Amino acid sequence: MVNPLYLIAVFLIGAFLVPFVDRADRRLSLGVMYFSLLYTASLSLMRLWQLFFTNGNETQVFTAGFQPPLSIALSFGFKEALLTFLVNLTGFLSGVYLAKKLGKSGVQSISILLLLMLGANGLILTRDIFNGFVFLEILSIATYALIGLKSKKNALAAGFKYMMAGGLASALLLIGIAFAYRYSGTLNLDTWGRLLIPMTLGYKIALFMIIMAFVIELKPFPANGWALDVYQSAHSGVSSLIASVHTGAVLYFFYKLLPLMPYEFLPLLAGTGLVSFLLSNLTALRQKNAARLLGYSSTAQTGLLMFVLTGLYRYNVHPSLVLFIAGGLFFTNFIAKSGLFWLAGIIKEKTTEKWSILRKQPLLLVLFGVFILALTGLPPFPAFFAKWEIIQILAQQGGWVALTAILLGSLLEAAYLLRWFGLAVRQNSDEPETASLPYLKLIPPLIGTILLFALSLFMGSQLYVLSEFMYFPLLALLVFSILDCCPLKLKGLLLVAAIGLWGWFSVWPRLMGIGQLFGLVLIGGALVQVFGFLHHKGREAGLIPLLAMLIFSLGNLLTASTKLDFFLTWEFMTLSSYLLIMRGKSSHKAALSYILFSLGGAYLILTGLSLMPPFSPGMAFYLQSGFHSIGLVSTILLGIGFLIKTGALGVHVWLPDAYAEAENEFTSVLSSVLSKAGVFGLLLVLVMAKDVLAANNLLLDALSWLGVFTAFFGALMAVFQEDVKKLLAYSSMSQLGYIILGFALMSHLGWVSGLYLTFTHLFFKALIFMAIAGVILRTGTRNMYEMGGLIKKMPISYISVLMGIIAVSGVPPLSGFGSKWFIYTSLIEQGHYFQAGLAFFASAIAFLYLYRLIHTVFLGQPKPSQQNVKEAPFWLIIPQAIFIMVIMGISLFPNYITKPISSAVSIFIEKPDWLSWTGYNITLNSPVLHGNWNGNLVMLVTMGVFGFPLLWLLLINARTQKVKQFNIVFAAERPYKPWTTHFAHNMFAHYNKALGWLITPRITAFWNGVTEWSHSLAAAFSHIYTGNGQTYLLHIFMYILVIFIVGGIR
Amino acid sequence: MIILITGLLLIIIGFWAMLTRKNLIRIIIGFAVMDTGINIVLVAIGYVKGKTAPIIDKAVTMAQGAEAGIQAVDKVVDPVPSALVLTAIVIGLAVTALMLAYAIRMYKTGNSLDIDDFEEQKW
Amino acid sequence: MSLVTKLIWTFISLGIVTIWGLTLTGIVAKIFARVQGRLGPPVWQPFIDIIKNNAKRTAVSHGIMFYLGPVFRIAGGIGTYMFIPAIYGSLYFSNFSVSGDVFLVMYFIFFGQLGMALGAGEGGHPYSAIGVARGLAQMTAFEVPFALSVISLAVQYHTLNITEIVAAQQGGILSWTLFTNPLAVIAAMIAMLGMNMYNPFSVVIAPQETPIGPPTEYSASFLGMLATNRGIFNAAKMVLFMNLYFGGATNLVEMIVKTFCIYFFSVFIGVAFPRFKTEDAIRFFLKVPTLVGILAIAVFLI
Amino acid sequence: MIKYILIFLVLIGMAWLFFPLVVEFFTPDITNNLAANYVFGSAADLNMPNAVTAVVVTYRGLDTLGEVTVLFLATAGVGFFLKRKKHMEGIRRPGSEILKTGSEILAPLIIIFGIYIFTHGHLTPGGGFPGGVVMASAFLLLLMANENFGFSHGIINLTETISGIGYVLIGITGLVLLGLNHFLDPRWLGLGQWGRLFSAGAVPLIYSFIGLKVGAEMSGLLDSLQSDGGEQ
Repeated sequence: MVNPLYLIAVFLIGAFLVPFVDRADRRLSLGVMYFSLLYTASLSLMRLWQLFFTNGNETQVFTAGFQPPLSIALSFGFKEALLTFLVNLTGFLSGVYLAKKLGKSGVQSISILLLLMLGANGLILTRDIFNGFVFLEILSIATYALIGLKSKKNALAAGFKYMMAGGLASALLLIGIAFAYRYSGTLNLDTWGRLLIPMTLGYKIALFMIIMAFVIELKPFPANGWALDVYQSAHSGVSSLIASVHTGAVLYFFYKLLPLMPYEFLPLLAGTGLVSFLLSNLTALRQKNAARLLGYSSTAQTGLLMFVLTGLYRYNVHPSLVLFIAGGLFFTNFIAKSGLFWLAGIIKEKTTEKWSILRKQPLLLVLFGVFILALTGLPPFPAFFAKWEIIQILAQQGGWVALTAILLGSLLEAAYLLRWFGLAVRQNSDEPETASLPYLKLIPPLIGTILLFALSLFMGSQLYVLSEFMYFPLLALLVFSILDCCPLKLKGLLLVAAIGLWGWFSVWPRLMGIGQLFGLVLIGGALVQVFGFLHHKGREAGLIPLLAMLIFSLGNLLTASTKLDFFLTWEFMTLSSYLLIMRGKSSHKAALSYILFSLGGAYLILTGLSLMPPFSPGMAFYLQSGFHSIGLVSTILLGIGFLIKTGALGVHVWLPDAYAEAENEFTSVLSSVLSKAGVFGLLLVLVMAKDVLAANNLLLDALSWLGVFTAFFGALMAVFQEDVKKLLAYSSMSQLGYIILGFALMSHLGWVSGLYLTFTHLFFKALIFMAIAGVILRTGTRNMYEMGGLIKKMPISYISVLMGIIAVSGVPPLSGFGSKWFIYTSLIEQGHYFQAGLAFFASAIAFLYLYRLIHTVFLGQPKPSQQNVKEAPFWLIIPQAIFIMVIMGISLFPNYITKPISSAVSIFIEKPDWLSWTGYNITLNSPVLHGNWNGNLVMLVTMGVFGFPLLWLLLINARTQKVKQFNIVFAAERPYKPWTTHFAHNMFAHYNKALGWLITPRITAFWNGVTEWSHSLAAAFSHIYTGNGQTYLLHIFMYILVIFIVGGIR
Repeated sequence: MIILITGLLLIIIGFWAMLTRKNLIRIIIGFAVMDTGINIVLVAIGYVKGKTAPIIDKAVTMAQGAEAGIQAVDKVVDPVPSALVLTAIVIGLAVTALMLAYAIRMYKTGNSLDIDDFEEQKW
Repeated sequence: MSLVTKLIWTFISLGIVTIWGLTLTGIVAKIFARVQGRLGPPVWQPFIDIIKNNAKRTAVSHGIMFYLGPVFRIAGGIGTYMFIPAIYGSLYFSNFSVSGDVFLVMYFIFFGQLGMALGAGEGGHPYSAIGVARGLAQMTAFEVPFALSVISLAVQYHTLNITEIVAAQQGGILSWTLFTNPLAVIAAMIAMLGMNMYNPFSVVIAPQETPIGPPTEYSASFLGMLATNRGIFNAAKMVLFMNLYFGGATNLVEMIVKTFCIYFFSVFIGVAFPRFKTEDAIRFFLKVPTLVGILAIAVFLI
Repeated sequence: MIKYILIFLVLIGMAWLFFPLVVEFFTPDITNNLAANYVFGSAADLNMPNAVTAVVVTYRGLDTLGEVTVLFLATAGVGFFLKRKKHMEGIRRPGSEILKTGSEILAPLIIIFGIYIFTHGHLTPGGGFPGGVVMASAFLLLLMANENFGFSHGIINLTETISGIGYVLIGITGLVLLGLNHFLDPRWLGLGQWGRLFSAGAVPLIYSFIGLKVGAEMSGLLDSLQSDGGEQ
């Protein structure tokens, strides 16, 4: 086997050699450094190779030719090999990154860097506690010295604080080791672990001091002020080393010590880890300095790792699983954190506000995004799998406190990381021109990214049997990213072709019943709308790849079979939609609230899924869900999770902004397609929760009221919007409310109405949004009162909107009426009379905003500035034309949609006998309600009664005199500026007077309150960091004593 | 026993100095005192009643080689803490030296040796 | 019955109801005039107006939607009537009520209004939009008690089918909804006041009263068509109310008498009250009438 | 004020934490198993009278290697922080005549004594570290006595590098000659005769390297500290 001692020897020789060869040339010493780092990394890699391909069971090596209790043993197994490989590779990358700085700073710094690596390697390898202490000191002293690489006052002060804290930690460690040796008579960890030593108080205290020394080195909240200062002020390359290499090595030794610790320490350590994770993330909320923010994130992640290593034993988790989880979290954090520190060094902007200069640097932006998203725990990065497993374990075994803390902490972390990301992506007019990039410094983060993806694939494939197509979204992202330099239209058409082929040959055959319906909505609906994106002139970098990822994940959502497949896909969908929203001009705030609510929802879904029995691979999730029955908690969690995606009242606050700020065409997809994914999820929950819901009537009642209130308040809020996209956003929310209402009935007819609306809403909302996208494109504004009279300029868009609003309002003969009819009859049939009444009110209110929409935009007086507006581009018309045809088709022949829906629903809820189709006539003969609707006949009659008067008019009105729009008389004169008479702004003032009090934004105020409170709390917590080294020292002492007392160690 | 208590007391005195003294040099001295305390504790721990230093000279036995080993075993104190203390001393020295270097540099950049003057960075 | 016969009878039915509707309009105009101390136009004045308007030689159009506005409007009127069975038990006067139930009718009412609103909107005159905004706002409010009342009927009769609702009311005056479910009737009748847009809910048509407004934007045959529709539409609504609440009609005479009475109710109120502002009207409908509507349902739940 | 109360409480707390350690403490009558093995092994396996040296250099040789590294690290760190300024000569106060004369006589003696200490580390108390420090003290003496005395960095560096690498190479020699588990095993050299200078395998060699290295490092450290301290 590869002797681990060579790792140590190489570093030592390198470090000793450097001052000497430096006399010849500085480049020579840098060469020695690179050689040592690369050589050690390759040694580790060789060892990994050995372990994989030649079965060497021997992992221990000892020194001086004596057996371990006498001599010092080193272990070089899989964990150590992997860890040292990463550490040394990171060391090498840091070396590359720091090359210039090291070259300037003097030869000693090169030696110190090598010795830092030596310390880390030794700490990882050694199996002897005192030897560990020695290597820890080497590591720490090297770190102290490197902090001085930046000779600013702050860096030096931070370094000194660090030395004080580190000195205290080593003192504790040494005292602990001394006393523990008294009790154990050995220093070798393996021998020690086998001994049975009576747990006297003294022994426990000795062990306590040992472990606390490492806990302090791991920088737990709140005893970590020194570490934060260091992260903030040290050279970014050094901070990166501390966050990755230093923390990694210390953590691994901490892990090695755990078997020695009395059982009662473990929950204590787990608790400290959790507290550190949660509160560090909370405190970070207010942080504006990028490096310090990373420091908080780093301490938080370490806290989580501490919890994983110490807390999961309680739950009878197999140690290898614990390692898998820890590994996933660790590697993600390891690479992403060092990568971010590197980027921070390249950007050179201290505050997160100023990171918008990244926008001009696509490569940096992509790297930044990858690191941020990896840290957030989104798939496919290893942290995702780790979190998945943690939550599985905690949820199944009732670790609710830990689960809550972890999810809350993760959400907080996502909040500040993604806010930062948003700030970087946002468009800023006064951003300075960036200087040319330091290409050498770019290499490390680039390699880091590649490594991260490699690890992701490795971890994903290692433990899980993921269905092979689960990575399709990523594959699509990759392929289209490569194609991204092609012209937009080519890419778009390729995407359409790819989705078409994939959907038709791969997805469709695997679907049945409800799956086919949703397949049509999710894939078909999205496919048609892809055309709409193609009108842009530019290349639109990133658009098509993300769209591809989104649509492929939508398809996978239907074919996913296991719980993990489903959740993974769900997160892919969330991720890609978030990035697509980010493409909006000033969408970073809206996108943030979207992703936070989505992640919150996803966490609830994750917890809910964890409580469910495993699903077998091979059969689609939605089909299996029929055989499963879930509990109350699961139902509620999953329900809320999916409701967030649909934008139900109470959790809708993300919706208007996200819809308004996303790119116009994407808003259409968001509203018409993506919200249906939430509907799909909700449907599955209802299927699985049949038993629970039967036992708890209240739940369904609550859901139905939630649905109808969503419909009502959505409609009411839409009435008062001046922004056309917000109006439509609220309208979507309202429509989704009806869908929820329909499903909440848990009756055949109710589900038919929900699904019917799911379909029709896709058609008419996409139609309107696409038309409005054209209008906004041409007029350059979203405010309706800045438009007017566009019917003459954009007749086709007008027709689209007209068809759309007739359908939305539910006026016969178009398909919209079907949804109204289904919903009212099903409501009354189920005895939900008051919901029906309120729903009716809501749909009446819809007329207000729909009229406002079409009138203020297309009718009335045109603005002189919009004299030269042209019809929407051809590509935007395509989806509109398709949707109009579809709407006309299903209005005339509703059976083509109502019958399949009914038969799909009957898989889950049997079709009652009293519901029947005779021709196009749907008859309801329930004992409690009779009714019927013949869509075909209504259409024909309407055509008739419309056609005759029209003919009559045409006949007698041959000499109609056409006049211009401006040709009006108002208040007995021809207005000098006719467009000033356009009745548009605050159109429903009277309605506002009467009912405006209903929509005072209480819910938004609530969520704002939540934000504000958490920020105040963060501020309060951050004020413990006074900047004084002695105060920090005091914190550490107090921290140790408090834990000792709280732990009740005796 | 008394040695042990002395050591622990020194450690606490070191703590006290590190926590309360404002001058960087004094803090470093506090650290050094603490270090010394630890070393004393280490030595105290290795002591075995009535035994001599773990060096096999004529005072211990006249024998040589393995024979000497057998005879010396119950006549000398534990050599391990002695070995450890050697390492601990060197490490303590190293840290102290680095701390001093830090203090000098801090004095040059911040023009002060008072630790309270180095807390600009916070929250 | 063949489709052709059906169509012929439908036309006859439509003709009758048009004539009756226009007459009703004339009568009401006369009554208003008398109450206000005027002589008033002759009862047949609406017919004269329609003929005159259709005969005009010039018509002004602002565009296609403007052109289609009246068509939408009258299609809405006729369509609404088409989906209501006019006379109970008569095969000839059942129109196309098999197309759907009472919800279809309730929603088809909007068809004409929407089209008209859009047509007028293209005219570019602010008063059109103001009138429409007021009308829609008021509509949302009075639809609430009306919808609650209809739901109450559905609870009561277990059906939404208008013919079946009428059937359930056969057998003497005491089986009318008016007596079996008075609360629902009260709610619906108040809603009807709003629907008919007479005082106190006439602020909607206030823009028309000034020299210009949606109907006056329209001239000639457009105006004629609108006037025709007013007759048909009013009559259709009265027929609906009659069917739902007043036992329906088994012959034409009964229908004429009943619809006259129902219509007269709103006229009676209309001449006696001043007008509400829009927001007051909304508040009014959402208070007492809505409460009555809720009670009308609640009594069946207890 | 609150801070002082807290500090007071914390110190009490730490004392309270140490208290059980003291209470449970007792001075044993016999050494533990490991220590006995060390004492026996040092004589039996390594032919070395000084059991501490056996532990330091052989059994726990890796620690010592680390220790040397720490010292090297500290020198490098201090040197890195306190860069040597040129034209520093003349600022130092010259030493007294007695010191000057005394140092001339004493310095060589001290150096020789240092060399004695580290070459006899396996036999008598002492070893590389004390030896190295003693040698460095000679340099300190010279430094204090002569205001113009300076070290040649080349020599220091060379000594450091050669002795450091030599140390590591001796360790690796064990690996190469004796096998996988024999890093820093001194037994590839003959164990020699009990109590002789050239005995206990490579231990004297190792200790010589350590002594040289420590001496060089300590001198470097002193040099760095003094060269910077004078500047105002």
